[in-house]
Amino acid sequence: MARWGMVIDLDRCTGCQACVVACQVENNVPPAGSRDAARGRAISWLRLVPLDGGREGHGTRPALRLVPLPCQHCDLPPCTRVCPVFATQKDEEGFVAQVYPRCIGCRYCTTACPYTVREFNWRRPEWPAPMERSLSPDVSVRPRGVVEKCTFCHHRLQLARDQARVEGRQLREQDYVPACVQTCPADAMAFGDLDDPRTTVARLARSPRAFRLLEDLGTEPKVIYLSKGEWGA
Amino acid sequence: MASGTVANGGVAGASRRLWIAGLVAGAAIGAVAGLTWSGRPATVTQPVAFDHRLHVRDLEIACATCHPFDARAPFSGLPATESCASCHAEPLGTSAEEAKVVAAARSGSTLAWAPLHRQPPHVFFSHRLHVEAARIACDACHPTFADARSPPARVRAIRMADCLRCHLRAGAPTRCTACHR
Amino acid sequence: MLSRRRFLGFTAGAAAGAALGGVAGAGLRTLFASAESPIVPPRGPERVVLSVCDLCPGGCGVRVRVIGDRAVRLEGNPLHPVSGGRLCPRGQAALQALYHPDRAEGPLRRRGPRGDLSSFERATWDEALGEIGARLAEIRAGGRPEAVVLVTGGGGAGLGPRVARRFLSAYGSPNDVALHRGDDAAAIALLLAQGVRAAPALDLQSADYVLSLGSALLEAWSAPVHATRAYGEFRRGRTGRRGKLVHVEPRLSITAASADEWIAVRPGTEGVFALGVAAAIVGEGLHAKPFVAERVAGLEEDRDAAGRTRPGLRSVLARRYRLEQVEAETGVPGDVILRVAREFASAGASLAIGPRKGPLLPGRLFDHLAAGVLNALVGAVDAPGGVLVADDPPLPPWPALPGGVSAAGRARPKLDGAGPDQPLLASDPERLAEAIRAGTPYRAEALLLVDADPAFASAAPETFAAAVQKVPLVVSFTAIPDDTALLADWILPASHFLERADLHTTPAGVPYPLVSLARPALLRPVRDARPTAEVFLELARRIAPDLAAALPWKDLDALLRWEMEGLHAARRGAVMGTAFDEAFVRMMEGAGWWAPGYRTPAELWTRAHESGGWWDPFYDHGDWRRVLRTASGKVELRGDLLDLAPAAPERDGALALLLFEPLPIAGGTGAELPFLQAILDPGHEAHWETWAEIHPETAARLGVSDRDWIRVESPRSSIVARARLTARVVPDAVAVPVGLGKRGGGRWASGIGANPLRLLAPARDPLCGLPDFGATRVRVARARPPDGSA
Amino acid sequence: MLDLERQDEEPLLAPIMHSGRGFWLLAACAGLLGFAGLAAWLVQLRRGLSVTGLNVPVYWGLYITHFVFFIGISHAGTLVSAILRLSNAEWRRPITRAAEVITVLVLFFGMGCILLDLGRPDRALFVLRHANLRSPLLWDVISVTTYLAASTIYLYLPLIPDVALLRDRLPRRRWLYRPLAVGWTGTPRQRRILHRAISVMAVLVIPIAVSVHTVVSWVFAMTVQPMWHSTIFGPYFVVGAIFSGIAAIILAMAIVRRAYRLEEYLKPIHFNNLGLLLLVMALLWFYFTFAEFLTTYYGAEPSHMAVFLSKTEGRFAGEFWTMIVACFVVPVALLARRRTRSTVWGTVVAALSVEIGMWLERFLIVVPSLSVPRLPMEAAPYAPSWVEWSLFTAFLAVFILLYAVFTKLFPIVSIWEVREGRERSVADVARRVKSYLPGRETVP
Repeated sequence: MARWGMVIDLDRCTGCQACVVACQVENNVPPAGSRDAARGRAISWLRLVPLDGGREGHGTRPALRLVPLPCQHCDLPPCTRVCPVFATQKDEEGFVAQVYPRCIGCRYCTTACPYTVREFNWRRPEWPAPMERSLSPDVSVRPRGVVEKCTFCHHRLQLARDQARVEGRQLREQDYVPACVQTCPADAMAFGDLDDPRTTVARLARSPRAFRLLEDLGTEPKVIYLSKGEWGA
Repeated sequence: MASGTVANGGVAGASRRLWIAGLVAGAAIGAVAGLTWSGRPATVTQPVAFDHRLHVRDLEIACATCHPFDARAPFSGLPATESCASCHAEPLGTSAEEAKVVAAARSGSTLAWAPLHRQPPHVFFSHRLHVEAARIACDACHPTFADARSPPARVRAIRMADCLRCHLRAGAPTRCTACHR
Repeated sequence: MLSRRRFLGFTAGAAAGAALGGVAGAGLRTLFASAESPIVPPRGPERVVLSVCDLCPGGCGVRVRVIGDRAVRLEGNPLHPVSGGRLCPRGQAALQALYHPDRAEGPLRRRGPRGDLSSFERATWDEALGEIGARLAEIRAGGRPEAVVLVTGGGGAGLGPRVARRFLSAYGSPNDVALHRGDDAAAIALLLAQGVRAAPALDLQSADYVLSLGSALLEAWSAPVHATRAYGEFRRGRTGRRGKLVHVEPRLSITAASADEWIAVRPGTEGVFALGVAAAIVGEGLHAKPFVAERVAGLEEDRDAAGRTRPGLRSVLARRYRLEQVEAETGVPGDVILRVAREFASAGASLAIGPRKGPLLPGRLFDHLAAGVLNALVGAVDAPGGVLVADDPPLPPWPALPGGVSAAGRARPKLDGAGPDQPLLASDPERLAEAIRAGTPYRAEALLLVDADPAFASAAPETFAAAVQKVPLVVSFTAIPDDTALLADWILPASHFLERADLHTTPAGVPYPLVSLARPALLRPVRDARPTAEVFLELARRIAPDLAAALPWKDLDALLRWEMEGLHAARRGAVMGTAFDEAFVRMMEGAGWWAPGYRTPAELWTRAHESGGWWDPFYDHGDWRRVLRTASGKVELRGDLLDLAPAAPERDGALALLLFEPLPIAGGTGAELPFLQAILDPGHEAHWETWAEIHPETAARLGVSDRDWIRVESPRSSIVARARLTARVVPDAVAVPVGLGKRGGGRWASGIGANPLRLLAPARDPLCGLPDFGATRVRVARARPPDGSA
Repeated sequence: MLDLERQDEEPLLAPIMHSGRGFWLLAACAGLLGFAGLAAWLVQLRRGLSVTGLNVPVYWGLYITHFVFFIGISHAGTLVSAILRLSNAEWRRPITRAAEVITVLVLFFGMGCILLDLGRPDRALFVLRHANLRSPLLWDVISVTTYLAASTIYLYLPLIPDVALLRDRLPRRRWLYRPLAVGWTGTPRQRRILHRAISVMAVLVIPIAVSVHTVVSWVFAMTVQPMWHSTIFGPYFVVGAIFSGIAAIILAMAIVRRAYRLEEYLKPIHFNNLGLLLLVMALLWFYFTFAEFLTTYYGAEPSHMAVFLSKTEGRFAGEFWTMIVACFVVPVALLARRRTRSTVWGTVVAALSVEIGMWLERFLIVVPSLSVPRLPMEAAPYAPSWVEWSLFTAFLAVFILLYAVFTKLFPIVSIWEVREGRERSVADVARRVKSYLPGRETVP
């Protein structure tokens, strides 16, 4: 069974946020207005976190780092064990999945997540006509009152696997990538099976530049970051 | 409590109590009923009283002949009028229902079949995979059709438990992410 | 014991209770059920259509997933050389523009006062074209075709603006005015140095060391996806050869955040810094001597054609840009300047990039010239990893322009005075606005705006707004009514790029000629909109036969076929293909062969539409006759111009106004789309409002705290913005994003934020006459929140 | 003797016999507030939790604060009364019931808060159908329900003799009292069984009560969030709960005493004794708070420090220092001096201050940890909306109303226990005291 994971190379990433919008478009995230945003209600499964460390000075590396932050799909997720109704679970393939028809909206998982990547549907999602016509049929529109989060676009895996099975072949590495990875102009994101040593992600995950966010919490994230490199290296 | 100091007791008090008891009990039952009753399921009338039994059992026409499925669409399609017309361009019998099909085929109008099943948007289900790759017979999930003389006005909804029963037996995936989206 | 009365009581109670409870329960159930959004999924056959994104001039090839009559997803076209299967956030949000609820329903005619959308009423296309055509025909018949003015914006390189401009010339007006584009200053610098009129293209992916002089390389660059893809290669695409990026700017932009070093110079001194580096390189003799000797003129003192002595750049550098001088002016320690100079001169392939900050902010010519000096000194001209010049795609010429009244009109002086008064400028929109307002040298009787919103996105928005109101017939071609459209007489809804066929030529900054093709993804437009190009073809037919003869195509498809047939006849290039195809074509053409993969025009038509278009991936480095067209045939270093460094601002207590363009709202568009408003700046997590970055020290002096509302006031106007205290901007400056503060633009843009372009002083770049976006000084004080803000 | 007793007990039965204008006024006001809350709830059902002030990352706010607050107050009764009962504190007799009622009623409101907080209240029963026993929230469901059941029984058992008394003495509401009295006639056997049952329940209820608030704290402590993830949380919450519970008893007693003129029964000595308990809890609470904050401060783990600083000098400093004053300075100042402690108003002011302080403490536990997430994000500050406030006032109002209704149906001071005390305690205590004294036992 595959163990899906993502590698984000901060040396390539420019902070353009194409991934952020690609995610929203792919996953039928409703548009927020200025009021929603001001009240902290805009939904985004993937956002850029400004990590600001150290001091600026001439001839030094800028202290500001922009880190794309999807759900980390932890191998030891703090969110799943607190869910009272099994609405969020980590499955054998490593997805930390959210089951919308099961969720009771208690938001315990959202508070338990140290990365703050879980989102809540404060109100019923709305699309002013005719915007609802752009909705993708591959992803459900979430109802009011449930928690949602990055799925690693696993609906794409469902489709890809369906296609592969019908064609009677194995799933290929390029068959399944999430929308953010697909759109990244700098090619800073890679996706695939971390357990298969031949994949790009597995190779990159072994890089000496690899690190994970809040590693000391022991959540074992499956999103691996590559730090910036040195000139010529 | 409202009635002041002198207690009536006896029959009048008791009947008042029972009235309250009735109110409470009724309200409870009514509320539960109101909460759970999901309205009468909408019945569906098809433009033609299609005889599945004749076509499937007697003539042994495969389901997919008339219900094509698209590569990515979750639904198995409803018959296009053209596919009806491929047999019924000219009347094959004398039934009044067939006459409607022939008329539609001739005039080029579409027979607006009403769908009976709706797939919930949070479920990924591929007819193609189940029918073509896994070779599951249509009546495994749609058991009532093949023997129906006239199209059913409504059908029992297929629930997750129905999916799971088969998936568990066949060793098919039961992870949430295999079907939920 | 159950008496009758008690039983009756119980029954009545139960009935009443059940009724009440039932109503309450059913009410609750309805409330619970309202949690689900009523969404009708798309139905119908699914297909993939190739198109070209025109949300910025980059022109990325896209693949559109269409189900039935809906477009549900946009992805990059993997075969397209600009996008390479990738998209930027704007491209990803393009469906929000297609299905925007505030797109104009159809042609709108103004009935009430200007400036208010409710003044407009629906009209049919026939009425609109009939009335506008009749008026234009009347003006032309009156012998005043020059009184019609066309203003085009910095939008896409599609057919809309091209046909509009040809229409205007054929109609007989010289007043074809393009709003300034971000590439203007860089293009003028290239013209002065190499004699070529084109925007420079950068070979970023082959560079080893990039010195960015305040450029927005990784933000709103000419073709952002192309540049970002190249950047990824520059960083990690070549094993063991990670490029270094050094960014010089008073503000830590998104580009600077990606850099290996941020050098925070004082405002306006990027060019001085670059010349300090150049002086160090020349002083230490680190420059590429063979290249300079062979291909560069002006380093040493020489005589020009008229025999006058020109000072050599070497002497200017030695006199004016000595290390301690540059150190004092820029505030950068000398050892840093020296180290950068040595690194720049010694790295394998070094590249300096001028301060193009976005589609509206071209940067000063001086700074671009300084960047050019550095490139010339290290031989980064037409070399791998250097500055390249794109060749135009070999499209066929269009039918000749009519004579008679048309030719006479074209011969009249332009209203904007570009050409004779401003030799380096092709258009001067600010002066156009002044001329229209003053009515001299002649009156403008009609104003056509194509992809242009000068009352919002120009160096003088207020002047334009006033000018527009002087013109009796103003027609705006736009999808979502923008600020200028609100002032117009007619709003003609332009179709979204997914609703039309189109042909895009090479975007600025891409070094190879390419022609991208788009098929309409939707067979019926979402609103009653038409492609701008088709509207002009129709107008031409309605106005006069000679005009129609100059634009002889009955629709876009006919025009596209004409273009593709001409392209076929050019006998070069290939249809877009995979990386393997690309390498093959390159190899063949390098060896002097042509391997197109198509024979007939019909085959080219089909295959180009299947792949996304045509291109010629072969770049012939060192074709000096093509890329060096100066009188000397060499790269000209303009010591004379570089001697005139911009004066340091007086110490008057005012702050330098630093403008920047976040990619989501760059070019004055994008704020209409909610997904883009939400991601304005990841560094400050700013969204949905205009913010002003101030250094904490400066803020302390002004008594301003983080997130206070402040008034930013210039001699011309003032805006209110949210103060953000940050060490990411140098002291004594205030940095404000451009792109918000619209009056129009629909529900998500209207009234959100403030437009800092209104603050701009009417200053001109002394070297070329472009507006000087960096010369404005502002004062800052705490203010009350703007109306409608929390 | 019997008549005298009857006369003495008259004030205890008076509220059940008559309802003055005050009661109806209270009922009207409380009902009005209750309906306002109902309206607010309907608005919330229609528009979802968007009508609250909650946001990302402050996913929990007033509702959870009130859940903890109400559950905390619920410790009033049962725990305090059980401890006093088991320790044979004679002065408990007139106050136990007033305390126990608080427990039972307030638990409903605690659970109601969770229901309010759910995004999908229609799926509330999923916690039973699809229970995940690994979730601390489910531990809560289990322990709170157990606690509710146990404390209801514990309230009911000592009520039986009084209900029987009402059944015999009151002409009205026999339909209510007769079944509830379960045939109590006061035979020695019945008495023995009752005493045994009460003792068993008192023993049982203590660990359950302790577990309830421990588990409530674990909802927070089992996550890895800064200043939640702390081993001290269990006992800290229990102490806080008892603290706020005792304060609630004092307030309830003072109101009942005043409203029903029970000065004869609820004497300053009761307030004095409860005040002493409150003083002990104030000191204990401060000790825990101090330990908690000092540990955080010395550990100086950045994410913990961020929350710490937001409380001590940041956005929540006002609330924090008010809490310290209200929970520690005011009660200790009032209760440490006998002069103020032995007066009713002294203890009431202290109790009121403690309730406010403990409300703030709950708020400061829930909100700041969420407001300062580990990874920086632009967080809109949390400001509770009118819906959240009006639901809180509705809960308070309906709680007070139900409490008042209880006093209208049952004696709020246990008649038989007081009588029992009068008849037996003096001798009992004398015997007990003698047994403590050195020397040979001289029990006859």
